[in-house]
Amino acid sequence: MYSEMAKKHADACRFCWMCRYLCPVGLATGKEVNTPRARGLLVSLDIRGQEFDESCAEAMYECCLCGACTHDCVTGYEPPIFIREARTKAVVNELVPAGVQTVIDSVLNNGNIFSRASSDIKEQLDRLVPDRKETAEVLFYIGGTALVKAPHIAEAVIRLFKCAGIDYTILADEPQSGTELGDLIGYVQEVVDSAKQLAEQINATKADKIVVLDPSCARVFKQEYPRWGCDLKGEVLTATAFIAQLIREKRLLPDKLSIANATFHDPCKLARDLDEVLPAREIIAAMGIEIKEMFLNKKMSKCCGTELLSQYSPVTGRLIAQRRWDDAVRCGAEVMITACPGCYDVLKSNAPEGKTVEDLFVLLAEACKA
Amino acid sequence: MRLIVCIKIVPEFQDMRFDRETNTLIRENVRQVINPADNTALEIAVNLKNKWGGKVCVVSMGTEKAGSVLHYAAACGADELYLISDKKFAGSDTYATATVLAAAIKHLGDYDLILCGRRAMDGETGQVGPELSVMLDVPCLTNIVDIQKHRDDTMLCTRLVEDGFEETELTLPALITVCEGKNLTCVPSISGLRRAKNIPLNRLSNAELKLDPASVGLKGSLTRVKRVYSYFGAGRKCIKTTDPVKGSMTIAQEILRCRQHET
Amino acid sequence: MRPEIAQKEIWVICETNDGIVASASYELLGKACELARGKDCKVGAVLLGYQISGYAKDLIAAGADVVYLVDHSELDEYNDYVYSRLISDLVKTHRPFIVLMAATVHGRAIAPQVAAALKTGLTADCTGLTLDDNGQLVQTRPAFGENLMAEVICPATLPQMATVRPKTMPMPSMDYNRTGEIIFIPYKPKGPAPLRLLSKKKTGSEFSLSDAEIIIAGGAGIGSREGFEKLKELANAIGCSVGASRGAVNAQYADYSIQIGQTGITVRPKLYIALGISGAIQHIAGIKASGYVIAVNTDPNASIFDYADYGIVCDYREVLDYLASELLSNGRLETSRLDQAFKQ
Amino acid sequence: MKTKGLMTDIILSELEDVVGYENVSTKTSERLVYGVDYFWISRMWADRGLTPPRADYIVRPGSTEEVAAILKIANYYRIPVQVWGGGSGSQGGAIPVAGGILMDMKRMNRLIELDEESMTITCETGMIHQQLEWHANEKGYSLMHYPSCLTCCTVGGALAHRGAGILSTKYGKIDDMCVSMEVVLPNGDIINTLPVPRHAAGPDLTQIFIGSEGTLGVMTKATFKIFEMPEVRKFRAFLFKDMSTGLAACRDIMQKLKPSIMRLYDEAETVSIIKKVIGIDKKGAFMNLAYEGPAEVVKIEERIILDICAKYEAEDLGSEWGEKWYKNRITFFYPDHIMDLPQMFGTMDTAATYANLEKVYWAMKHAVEDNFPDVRFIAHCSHWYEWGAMIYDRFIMDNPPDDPEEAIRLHNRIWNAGVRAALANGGVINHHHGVGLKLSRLMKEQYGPAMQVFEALKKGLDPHGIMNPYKLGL
Repeated sequence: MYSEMAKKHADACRFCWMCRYLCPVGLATGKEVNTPRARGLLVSLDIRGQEFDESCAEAMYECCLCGACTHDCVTGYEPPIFIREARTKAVVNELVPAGVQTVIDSVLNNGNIFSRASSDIKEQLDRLVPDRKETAEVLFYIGGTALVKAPHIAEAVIRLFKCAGIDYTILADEPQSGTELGDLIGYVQEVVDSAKQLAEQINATKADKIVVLDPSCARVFKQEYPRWGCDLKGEVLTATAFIAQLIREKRLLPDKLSIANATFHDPCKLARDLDEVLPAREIIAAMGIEIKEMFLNKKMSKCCGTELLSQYSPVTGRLIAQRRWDDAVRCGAEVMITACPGCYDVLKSNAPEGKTVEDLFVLLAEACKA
Repeated sequence: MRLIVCIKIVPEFQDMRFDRETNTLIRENVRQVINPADNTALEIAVNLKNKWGGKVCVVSMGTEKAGSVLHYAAACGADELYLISDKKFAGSDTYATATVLAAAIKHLGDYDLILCGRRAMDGETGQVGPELSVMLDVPCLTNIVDIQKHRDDTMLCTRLVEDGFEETELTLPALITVCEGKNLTCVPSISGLRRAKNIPLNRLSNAELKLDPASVGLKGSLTRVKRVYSYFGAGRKCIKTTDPVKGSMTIAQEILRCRQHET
Repeated sequence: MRPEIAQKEIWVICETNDGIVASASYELLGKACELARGKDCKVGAVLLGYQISGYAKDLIAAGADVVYLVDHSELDEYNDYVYSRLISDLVKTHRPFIVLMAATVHGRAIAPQVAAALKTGLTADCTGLTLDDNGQLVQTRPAFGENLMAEVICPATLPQMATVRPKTMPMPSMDYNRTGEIIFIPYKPKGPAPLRLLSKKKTGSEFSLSDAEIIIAGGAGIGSREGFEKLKELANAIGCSVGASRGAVNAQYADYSIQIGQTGITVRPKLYIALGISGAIQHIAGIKASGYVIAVNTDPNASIFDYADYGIVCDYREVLDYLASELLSNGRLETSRLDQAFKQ
Repeated sequence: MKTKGLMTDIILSELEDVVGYENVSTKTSERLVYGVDYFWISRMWADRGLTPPRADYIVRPGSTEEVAAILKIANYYRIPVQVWGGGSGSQGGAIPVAGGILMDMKRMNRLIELDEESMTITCETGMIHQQLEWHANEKGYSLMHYPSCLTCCTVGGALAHRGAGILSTKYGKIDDMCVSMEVVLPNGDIINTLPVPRHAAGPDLTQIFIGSEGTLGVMTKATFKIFEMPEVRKFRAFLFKDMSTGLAACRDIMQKLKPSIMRLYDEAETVSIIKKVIGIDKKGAFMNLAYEGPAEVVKIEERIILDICAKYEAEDLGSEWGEKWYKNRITFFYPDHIMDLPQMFGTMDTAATYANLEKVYWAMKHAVEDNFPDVRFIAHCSHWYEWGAMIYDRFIMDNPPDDPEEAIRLHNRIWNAGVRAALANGGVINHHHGVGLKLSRLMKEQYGPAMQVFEALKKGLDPHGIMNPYKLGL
């Protein structure tokens, strides 16, 4: 059931304790089973014929796939490799916890994790860009999370595009990118198939640049699509990198905003997977905001709990988000700035009293009076 | 269509390390995987099946270890799995291997197309496919990157050659060898994995194939390896610098040196 | 020497490309002559095609003692099926004791079919051949991504067959004073072949890279598509070919068509410059046969340095920028600057 | 599989009543993962596909009061209680071999107080040590406790096994760093040890519980010293011609100053692990040193150290190797860098006075190498005191027996031989990893009649013997 690669990584991780201090789930729940080595141990025991039941499957889903463990590993082992395959196994053997199954069904049926009808998504897209063009220089890919949970962020980016005179378009109905489905059921053919469909639609816009709002989607576009044989003709850029470039080129001229006691939460995918920690800080600096850095910042960033995990495991999700807020509060921050619609929504829903979350692009749109 | 895919299980190349002191390949901890080109052959076969109907039958000659890897072939869409395993077959060269595969394929009955990888990552001979075609008396085309149905009993093949591509019409039954695709990892589907749980691994040994023991294995091999030695020793001694300017000058000098040889 | 070998021939099956005899075939004739030297045997060249008899004299000049010519309009296009069966018949009739073919795509397809039809052994992609006093052909070939060399023999059956990697044997000097026999062999088509070439599309991409003299290749360390574009610009200006590692291709910086390594193209340039390539064994497999190897990497412990003759531990951009500013003017190479660099 | 049974479910509901439904578990996944810690035997057991020892209930208390309530329930029903922190102990101390309750302390991970005036930090014991260190770092301080398990052990685990970090030569072991603590006694009473630097009010209560390995109670809160970051920390590496010369030099240094790091490797380890991880390729006894503090003081210390090493004809390797070692100090413990299955291995760390140190080293080396020809023995000394030092001996066997029971017996025989050799020559069964399941049987051999002091404590505090059975020889 497991690939040789997954077996190798699981066997290396099962007796290694070294990355648990960074696992946001284990730190929040205090459960041994929520540590990377425990996940490796369960997979290695499974390979050796021990019982693998629904509780073991559940343990595999109690992981944000935030990559902190991978980033920390001196040898280069990657727990997400075997965790994804264990999830595949759970799906194949029908061991998926009920809450997770609901989310999987939602992605398969509606294209989003929120059980929101795909017609709603289409309406949202129509509302955002009523005069949609078939082709343009820039394709803006928003992602399901922003469309459902934080459409005002997408709106802000579009206002910035207009302000900078960008020739942009969006897809008529954004099919899912495969990032969430891949996280839920592993990198299986079904995920690759949906990715291929999306790639075709994106290529049809003939865009040179694909600007992606959701860092998780940007990551799969950049790192998984080539592996899956999905050729995106345009260059994939995160919204953060693209907008930072516009500021550098003076196509956006933000005024100063006065926000005191702010910190910046690095989205995992942006910081660790895509190695982008500077563009967001450039944008913040351009608005004249001085930030207080949290102790765990940039590539060491601690995951907020993710929108996906919060969907099927709200209690654990809340614990993780609160831990991230603890970090912010300890550094004296009142305002947490993020650059990811998922982080924004999760951190906002779990903000302690008197603390607020701001999205980078919404702030910038305000600063540019876009 | 009945499609037969011949698969070899090989050590994963990326796992291999070279011990510079003893000049040997370190083979411990090396994973066994489906040979990349064979993996692509499997993908092509499954695509053909999905388009034109029929069955994909996977045949592999090797040890019991190959069994778990073949499970993946089933998850990727193979319908029948055959592991050909017999101590008598050990040590076969390409000719003896082709002899066994030919007997196994005859044993399995009629087919339309046999697909092999163009070469195995370990031996890199690329001979088994063409040799097999002669033993089965079917035409053979190597280095295929794309194959489509042309007319009823012919296929249209795109073949990679040194300076481009050839379009060739091939009459069935036939054998093709397939180039490694860009996507080298086998991606099974959930439905495939569920389906694979019910696909048994059939075993064939010489009890079924009834080949003359003198015609297979080491005895049936027509070539002999006289000696193996490391080539790594032709090693280079790297002169290092941390000065980009000095380094760049060296690059420029070397480029010029090459140029002067040309003219 | 085995008695049955005396008076027999070493054959080279010549390959034509667009009606021209391939250079690899001449290399093989040179090698065959060398093997035959001092032994009581001749060198035979087999040439199949249409309107190709004019090449017989060249083959003799290159070392053939006998040229077997089959000239027929049906043989105009290279056809693996027809060619392999025809060659098998010729070998059965004339019984050479060694048969050599170039390890080209066609050669490596036809040779095994001939060997199987003749029930004899075959060694693929040899880089060395010697003939011992017993008439035993010792064939040396690389394996495991060129990490190992194996010496292979075919002890019991005849002919002894090998395909030989092009460009590993020297080109023979042509001696048009040599004499040789030309034997025309009649050919009767056996009806429609089960495979038929319809068209040919030349791209030359793989060919040019595997044949390139200087290659600049980039790896995952290049970091972006723009980085790769810069690398390409410089390479084009200098007139080098561009390659990429699997890491760079996976990261989408470069196209698979220029991927060098075990799962891509094997190259053997005189000069190989690796920028931001860590040196995974599968990449090394593709560059082993290179002449001088220069590696640029920020990690002083990157394994590419184990395979390089010269290593620069720095960001590749520094090297690229320096070369661009020092060697190019208006995006074109100034040879005088190159000379200057050389003098320094 | 969920345990079904009338009493099981009654006890389960009582535990749920204390800590909440979500903090008690009988799930397969959880019961499996607590059965393997860093103990070689437990790892081998799992590797060979055998079912790890399993607790019946996994319980996660969130406060001292909850711990007390759980212990009361356990005492009433006479159920064993095993306390689990990070599970990174190498002695099998946390494995729930007796079934019953496994108490995972990691939910109790709050910072209680950072007292900048007294220079102390107080936290709950389920906190991962690195988190505690970060809390101190955020304010510019450090606990100066850097064990290799810093990133994975809990504060409680370090206390339970008397852990030591790499800077112990200057800053002390955890037993020197911990100033006071809160403990829940087996009967559920909550007590505190005296929160003062030193006292003359009887034996030291804190030191009774440090190293008790969960057999005498549950440590729930602890207070540690914190230190200002040193102005400079300098490294220097040397190569001695052999171990004895190195030992003499180190003894000399310890009489004059306190380096923070002083690690002396025997030749076997110099040419194996040290070479592999930091790349130095030399024969002899490698030593790396760090000294730290105010720059002026460090300057003087450096001069003295150089003089001493010169006296013992050590080759001065400069600062690069020491820095490299420090950077890679944790790399040693990652997969592919450390011994792992199928190898059999163990760390027999011991301590002795200078008079006995070398005797102990040779005795252990011979006991292992002479009796077990397939076993390699490597060692270094890395924690030093004015009157003696620790020896970190390791044995490695590349091809242990396939049969798991035979492997366990052989493992124990090697341990017996090594540790008994240490005991016979003035050594001790352990210096900073603890006793656990691994060395339990040797406790009586070491202490003789003195063992009755521990036994009396155990009997008095835990009359029903529910606390971590079979560990610490109690």
